[in-house]
Amino acid sequence: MIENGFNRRDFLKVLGWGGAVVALSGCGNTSVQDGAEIVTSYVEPPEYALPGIGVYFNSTCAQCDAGCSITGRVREGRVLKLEGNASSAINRGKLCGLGQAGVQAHYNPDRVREPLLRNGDKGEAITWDKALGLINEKLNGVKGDEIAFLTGAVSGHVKVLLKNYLEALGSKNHYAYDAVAPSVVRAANKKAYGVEMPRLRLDKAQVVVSFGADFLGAWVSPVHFSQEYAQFRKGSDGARGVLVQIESKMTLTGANADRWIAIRPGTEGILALGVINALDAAGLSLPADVAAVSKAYNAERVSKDTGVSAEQISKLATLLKARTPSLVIAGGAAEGYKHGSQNAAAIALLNRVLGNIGKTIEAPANVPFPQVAVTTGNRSSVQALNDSMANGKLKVLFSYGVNPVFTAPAALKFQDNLKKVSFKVVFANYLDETALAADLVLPLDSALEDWGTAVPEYLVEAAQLNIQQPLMEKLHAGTRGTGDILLALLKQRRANEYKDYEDFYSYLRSAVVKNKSALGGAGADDDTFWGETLSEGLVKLPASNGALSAKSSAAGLVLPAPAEEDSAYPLHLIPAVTANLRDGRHANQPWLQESPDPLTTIVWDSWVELHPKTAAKLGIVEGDIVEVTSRSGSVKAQAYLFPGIHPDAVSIPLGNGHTALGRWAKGVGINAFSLLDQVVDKDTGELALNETRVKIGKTGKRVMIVKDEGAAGGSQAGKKIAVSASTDEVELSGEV
Amino acid sequence: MHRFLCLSILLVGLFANTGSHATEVPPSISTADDLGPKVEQPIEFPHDRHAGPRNPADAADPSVPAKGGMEINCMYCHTGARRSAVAAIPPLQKCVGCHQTINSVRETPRIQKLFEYWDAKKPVPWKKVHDLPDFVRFNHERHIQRFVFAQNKPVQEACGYCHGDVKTMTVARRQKSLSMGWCVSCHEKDHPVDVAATKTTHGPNDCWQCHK
Amino acid sequence: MEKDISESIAWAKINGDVLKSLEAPRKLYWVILVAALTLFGVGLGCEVYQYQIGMGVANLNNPHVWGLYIATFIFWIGMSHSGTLLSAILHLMHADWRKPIYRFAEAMTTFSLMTAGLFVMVHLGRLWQFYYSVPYPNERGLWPNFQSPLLWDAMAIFTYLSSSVIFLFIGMIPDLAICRDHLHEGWRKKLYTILSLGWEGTDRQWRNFRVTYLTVACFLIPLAVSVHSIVASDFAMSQQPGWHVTSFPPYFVAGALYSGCAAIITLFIILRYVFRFEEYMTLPILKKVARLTFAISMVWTYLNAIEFAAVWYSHDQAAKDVLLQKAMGPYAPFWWMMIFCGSVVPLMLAVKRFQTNIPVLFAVSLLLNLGMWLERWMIVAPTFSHGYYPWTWDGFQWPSWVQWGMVFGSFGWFTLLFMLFCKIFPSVSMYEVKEMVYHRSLASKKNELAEKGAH
Amino acid sequence: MSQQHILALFNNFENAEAAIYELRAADIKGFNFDDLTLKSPIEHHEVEDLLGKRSANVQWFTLGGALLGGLLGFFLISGAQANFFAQMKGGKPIVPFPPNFVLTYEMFILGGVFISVLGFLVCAGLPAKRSPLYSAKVSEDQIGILIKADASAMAKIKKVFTDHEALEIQEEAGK
Amino acid sequence: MSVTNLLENWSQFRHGHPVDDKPHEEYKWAMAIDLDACTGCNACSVACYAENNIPVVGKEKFNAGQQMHWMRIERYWPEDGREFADQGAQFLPMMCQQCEAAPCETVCPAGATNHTADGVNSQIYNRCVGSRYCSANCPFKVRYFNWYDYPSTDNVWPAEMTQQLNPDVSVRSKGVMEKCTFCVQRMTAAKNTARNEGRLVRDGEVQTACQQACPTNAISFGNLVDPESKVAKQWAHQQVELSKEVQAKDAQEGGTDLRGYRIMEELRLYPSVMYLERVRESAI
Repeated sequence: MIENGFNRRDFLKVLGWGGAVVALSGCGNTSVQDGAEIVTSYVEPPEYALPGIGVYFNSTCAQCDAGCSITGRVREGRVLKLEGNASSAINRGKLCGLGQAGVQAHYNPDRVREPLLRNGDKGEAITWDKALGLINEKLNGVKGDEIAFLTGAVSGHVKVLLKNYLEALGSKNHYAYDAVAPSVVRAANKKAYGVEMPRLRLDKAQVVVSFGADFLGAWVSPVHFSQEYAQFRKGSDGARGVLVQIESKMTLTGANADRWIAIRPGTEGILALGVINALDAAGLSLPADVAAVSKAYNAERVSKDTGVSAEQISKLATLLKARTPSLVIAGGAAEGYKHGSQNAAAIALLNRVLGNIGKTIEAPANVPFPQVAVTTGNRSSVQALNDSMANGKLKVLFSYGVNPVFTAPAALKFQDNLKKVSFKVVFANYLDETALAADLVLPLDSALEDWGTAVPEYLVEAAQLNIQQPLMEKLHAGTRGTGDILLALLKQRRANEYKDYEDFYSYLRSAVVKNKSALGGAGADDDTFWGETLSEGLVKLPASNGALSAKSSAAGLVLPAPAEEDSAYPLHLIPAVTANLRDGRHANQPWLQESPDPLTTIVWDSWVELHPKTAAKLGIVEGDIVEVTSRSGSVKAQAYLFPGIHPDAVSIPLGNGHTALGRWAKGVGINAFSLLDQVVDKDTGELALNETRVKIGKTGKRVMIVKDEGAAGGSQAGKKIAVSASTDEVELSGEV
Repeated sequence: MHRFLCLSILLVGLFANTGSHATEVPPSISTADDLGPKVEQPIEFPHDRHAGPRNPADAADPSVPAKGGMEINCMYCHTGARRSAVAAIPPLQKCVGCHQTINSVRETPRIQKLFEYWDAKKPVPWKKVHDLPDFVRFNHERHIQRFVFAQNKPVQEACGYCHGDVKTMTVARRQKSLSMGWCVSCHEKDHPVDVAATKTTHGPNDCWQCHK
Repeated sequence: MEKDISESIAWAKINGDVLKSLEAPRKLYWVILVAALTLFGVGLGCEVYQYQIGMGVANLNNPHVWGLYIATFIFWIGMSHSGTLLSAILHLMHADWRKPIYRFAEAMTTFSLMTAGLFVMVHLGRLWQFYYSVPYPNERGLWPNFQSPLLWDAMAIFTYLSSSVIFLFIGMIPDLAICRDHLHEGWRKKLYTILSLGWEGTDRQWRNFRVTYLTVACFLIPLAVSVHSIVASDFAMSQQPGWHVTSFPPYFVAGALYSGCAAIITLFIILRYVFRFEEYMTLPILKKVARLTFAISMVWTYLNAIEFAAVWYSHDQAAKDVLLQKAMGPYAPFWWMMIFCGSVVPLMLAVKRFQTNIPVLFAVSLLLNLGMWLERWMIVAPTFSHGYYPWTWDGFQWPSWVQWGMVFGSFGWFTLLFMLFCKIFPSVSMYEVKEMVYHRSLASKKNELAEKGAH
Repeated sequence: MSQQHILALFNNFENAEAAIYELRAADIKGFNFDDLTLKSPIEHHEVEDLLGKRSANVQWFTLGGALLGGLLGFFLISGAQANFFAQMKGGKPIVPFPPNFVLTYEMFILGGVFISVLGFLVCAGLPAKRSPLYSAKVSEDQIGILIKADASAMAKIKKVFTDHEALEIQEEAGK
Repeated sequence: MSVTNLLENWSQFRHGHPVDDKPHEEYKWAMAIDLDACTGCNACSVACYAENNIPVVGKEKFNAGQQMHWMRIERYWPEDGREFADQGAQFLPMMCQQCEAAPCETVCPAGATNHTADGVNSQIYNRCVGSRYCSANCPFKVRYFNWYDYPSTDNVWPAEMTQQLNPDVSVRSKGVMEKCTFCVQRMTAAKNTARNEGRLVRDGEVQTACQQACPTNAISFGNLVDPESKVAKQWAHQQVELSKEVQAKDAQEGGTDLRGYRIMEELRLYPSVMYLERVRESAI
């Protein structure tokens, strides 16, 4: 009889359908051919699979931690394109370029295909059995606190397994590392609002003042914020929202602001207090504790400290007073200093003063299952890990989803300390810098082949459990899912507990189905519920919104005076997090490399952004190869003159400068992490990303910068191409 | 002078002819005999046995198999034809679905081969017989919807416009040229929009309909 | 004034002298031939490379989609107007001093058209599909786009080339008969026998010959004008700034005649030396050509000025920008060089002393050719680099060695064809030189008689 | 009576001219003046007066060819534009006049030139076989007169030639 | 006979576009891009790469100006001589404007680029001979030429990557011109479904890849003939008309409160893409 066995992966089988597959160079052959191509048909087809017709599967984007839901277009068993899943409140059917490049992470020719064991300088391919056995062997006799697991932000059932595994090993050393996370802001938010990441209602705000939060580009949940931004701009009945961005280096969000204010690096908090002072002057009544702090920040002083004109400050205060509700956001640029926590606290005060808390700053949804909620990454964890490695306390280190050898600041000497760990296991998609330093590399399934769940940190409306499911058959037989590996490792320790689960899929299915009543599937048949969950791609968790505690207090808020001139290293380095490359893990996806940086339009390289004034002073012109030297290191890169940066600052984008990772990443650009000094935020101990001072010297070489922008350099040459109007020239109400 | 006149008349004729005929489109392409090359298939699938007429006596054509065909509708196996751009080769499951119950031919070499593939769960590597260049977008669904469903043409006739008389073949062979001019020669003609209609339209003449 | 040609040359000597050019040129001939062959080889190699790898190796890009190929194409088309000028226009005007030199000018026409045609091919991204743009009844039922100026171009060039070849051939029939009658046995004799079509110089043949030659000449003049104005239409019919100019057609035609004349001077001097044609290609004739060139250079200068002025006083800001960019942008050195070569250098020709000074004329003619080539480049490139859309503006796009290789290769190809032609076919029209000598001696006899009568 | 050919070569055109005048005037029996062919290395306009009106019809070919070429061009192009794949381009009509006129013009010239040349070949009787008597001298510097006449007239004709200092006289062997 | 055909349908063959007396019949695809919503994030551009099999050329060829992005995001700076770009940048997504009177169409010698009945400028790759005249004549320079044989170029599509290619779109070989098609493969699929159901394509049923990706919904796309479609409403509200070359916004001195315009209308190309001006707050 025909088998009715339900093995989902069979359906995902790649189908060789001659005519439907694109033969390369399709335009060459003009004649009809007979018998040249082979048609492979299904052995057993699923009901819905018809050659020539696209099928859509829902899953979750793994390119960043925002947790957008995706829909993969699958034809003949191949995933062709990722689109947004409309049923997710986070991205509502939209997807950014980074997310769409997920297919390139999946089809990437540089993926690791089998477990590799270090043999001298080379990796030797071994079997999974051997690899897992080796781990078991190496762990024998090692004490729990000599073992550490380094991950990025982690959530869902992989997190559960991870936690259980560490528990089984008797280790408490889980380090969640994220090189560019807004960890100081989280801590400040926790203080000010009682939650790490409140829900920011851009759509409700009339004015948004962002202190360096690049929420349209790379901050927290850009796709979601972009959608809210669109609503905010449209406003209701033509009351268009106003965006003011205050930062030292223009981000994508800054480029879209109605007013972009260049501020002396590190003085964001001072300006926030200055605005409060101006609001006071404009007649807004302030709480006593706030007034006590802000009264010292009169316009004159603030203007002198921040470089923002008094007129600008008063205009901003007037605007904030006139249009409510407003929303003030503290972002990456404000938090990246020694006094980052204070900056963020001062900025949070603005929200309190303006009465935004509860209006545009809402409590996020609670995740009813804390064991799957996200463990966010931060930078202090890698410092802690580094310390324990340096002390020689660690024997075995697992690393998954992060690349600290590339992203840790040079001053940590992470790579050297890593050598002190006797056995390093890296779960890897690519042979990145960290994988190359490993003793054992475990090749992972791509995000489009793997099972999993995820709970995003930034939640909208309700909490949701995102389902990650394979969109197609595995490309390489030798890779395994993260969950599968963890499960196999757990079975080594707690065989009994996990013996019922053949693989991670069965574990996941039973874990979700077991809780179906709590997940809104009460009364449904297991298979139906599971099938619906998979087809939806996410489960909405029962809502229970927490409350905000507006306990931000101005007491104890001390902002240091602007940093002294440093004659040896006169410039502030602002490492820029770009929407495409983030911390560099996606550098081997060619669409992202070739997609021009929105602001400079540079492709396939790193660059040093300089204000034309600074450049003139140093005698630098565009394309000069300059040497940027900090106390911790130096790099050489092309200079780009940029009107969106404070003259005291230089900026280098992060993400490029890989020495490994793959054919499209290796040797492209320079690594700005290697310049960073080890300076931390006083309150949180987080690395202060913007606190590095540098000096710039010419090398005498010059190159043509490879960029999309032509010789006109972003000028419209008097033509009406991209037209701007001011709000009093247009009538927006009634627009479709 | 006589020579001159003759020549002039000849020339006028030549030019008039060229002028009016040159823009006339395509030279007719012979159809029935225009057989494509024979394609070696992993299994010599007998289309005549499956799709041919049931009673051999009904068919004047001696090529009809002695045992008679089974008159299986083309779209029983090529299920994609009415729903998708590609007609699709039936999955192995479909072959086996019937043949598992047909014991009379179970031991013939072809069926044995079929079951070898089935047991190995391997797809049969069929060779494409009607292979258009990759820049051509041919949509089976559109043509079947138009001719079979809207115009009520018999399925074998409608399929036969392009695939020839498949029911008389064992291993399918290409009968029509499938060249652009051949496609155009049909698209140029006016076809009734449905079985009852007097309204006619010709096929689309927009390049993008067929080229991608 | 010196005579254009000595009236006392015996007809038999004319035959002898010209036929000698088919047998024993100076050594320089072989040097030129080998050099041409080498250059052509280089060009061919570049084309093969480009064909294999793709047009990208030419360092073309968006927006610089055309580069030197089209510029050089126009140059060669322009060059082709020399033959028509000398043989058709001057023929109609009964300027009989053209007779010793029109044959090689016509050959220039033919060969430069063949060279120009190559550039159309070389510049195609899919050379192997060129037949898609040729109108012929085909199985697909498709026709090329007759609205495209490129198609007009193709049509015009085809007409011009075939007409020129016919014109050259028809005019050569009596000479071919001479060759047939006076050359040793061999393949060439067979060739001449076939090509001369059995010409015997009968009255009937001459009568029809004259009518036909005149008719074709009449057709060639409007044809030549249409060819280069259609080439101008490639640009003028587009709407790019700097191209969309009404004065382009006459400007192109003037430029064509100009570069044609300049090239005639160059080749005149070379042929005169290489084939020992001093008695036929005389200095007085050269002087006339030089003066003609000077006149046309002034026409060209005028049209250039008109074009700039028209742009300057128009409301088309984009066109003005392109003009400014030409004069001040990255292309400025080439643009000013063009002005210098095209408008200043020819002033030398106004000096009587230089009109017969062969080294000076040779140098001047080379500079004029360079100027005219630059002119074409300066039409093509600056508009691409500074079109309507500022985002795609780019500075200077230096053509890669592949482009240069093919440009030089084209000179090799032309010279190769031309030199082979001169070696195989009589490059001085024997029968017409005889006519010239005959008519001039008749006239001088008449003059003598008249003078005697007057005494 | 049997026809024979005779060819005389002259050093210069004056002699040949005089010979022809005499032949014309002599009215020799068995010799039709239209059977006289003058061969010369260059074209002599004077022969018109000499030989009387002999027709040249090339211009008719030219006219016909040009008209046919033009018509063919216009209809070919318009017909092609209006074929099954009629596609609008650039907002212009499918059959736009200006470009079609340009091409019609080119075809007009092409037709004119080609057919003229054809006409030339037809009218001049080319390609032709060599005439029975031919001397390579004609293509060098001598003028030839070829006459086809009755054998009976030969003597008289010959006499005329020798009277006018013919350099050489060739006769076809009698049949 | 074609001459009879020519004479019989003479008036039809003599019609130009765009004209009011012969409007589009069923479909006229058009777009509206709100520059105030566009943040310049490049999601549309990447979506276009994914949907349309666009090769990634690499640094060297990008430097040579041989990039292939059908949709490019342009970034302009205000030119008022300020020290900082304190009104931000101005982003403009630029792709083929699908002009009604497209200058590229008339000049193609092979007739490889035509105007479809749906009002889109088609590009037939396999008919293209590569004369590049269309690109030379395009004022927007949005046509991209295959300077190399990208499918066989190193690291453009290694074997694994070829599996991502969209089978509905040809992979272009060297020597072919290409450009934005308004995702014709999606339009064709939607029209196919609609015809099966005996109706016209509904608004929103067909999305272009860029529109689908755009996080701020800055791009809308649809059928201008259908007055109920979003894009038709937007055009109508902005009083932008397909066959006019001066729109309401620019028709009067000082302009109106509208913000719909098309780029370089003075060239009379009648583009199918309407842009809505970016807006900047005057109070700050």
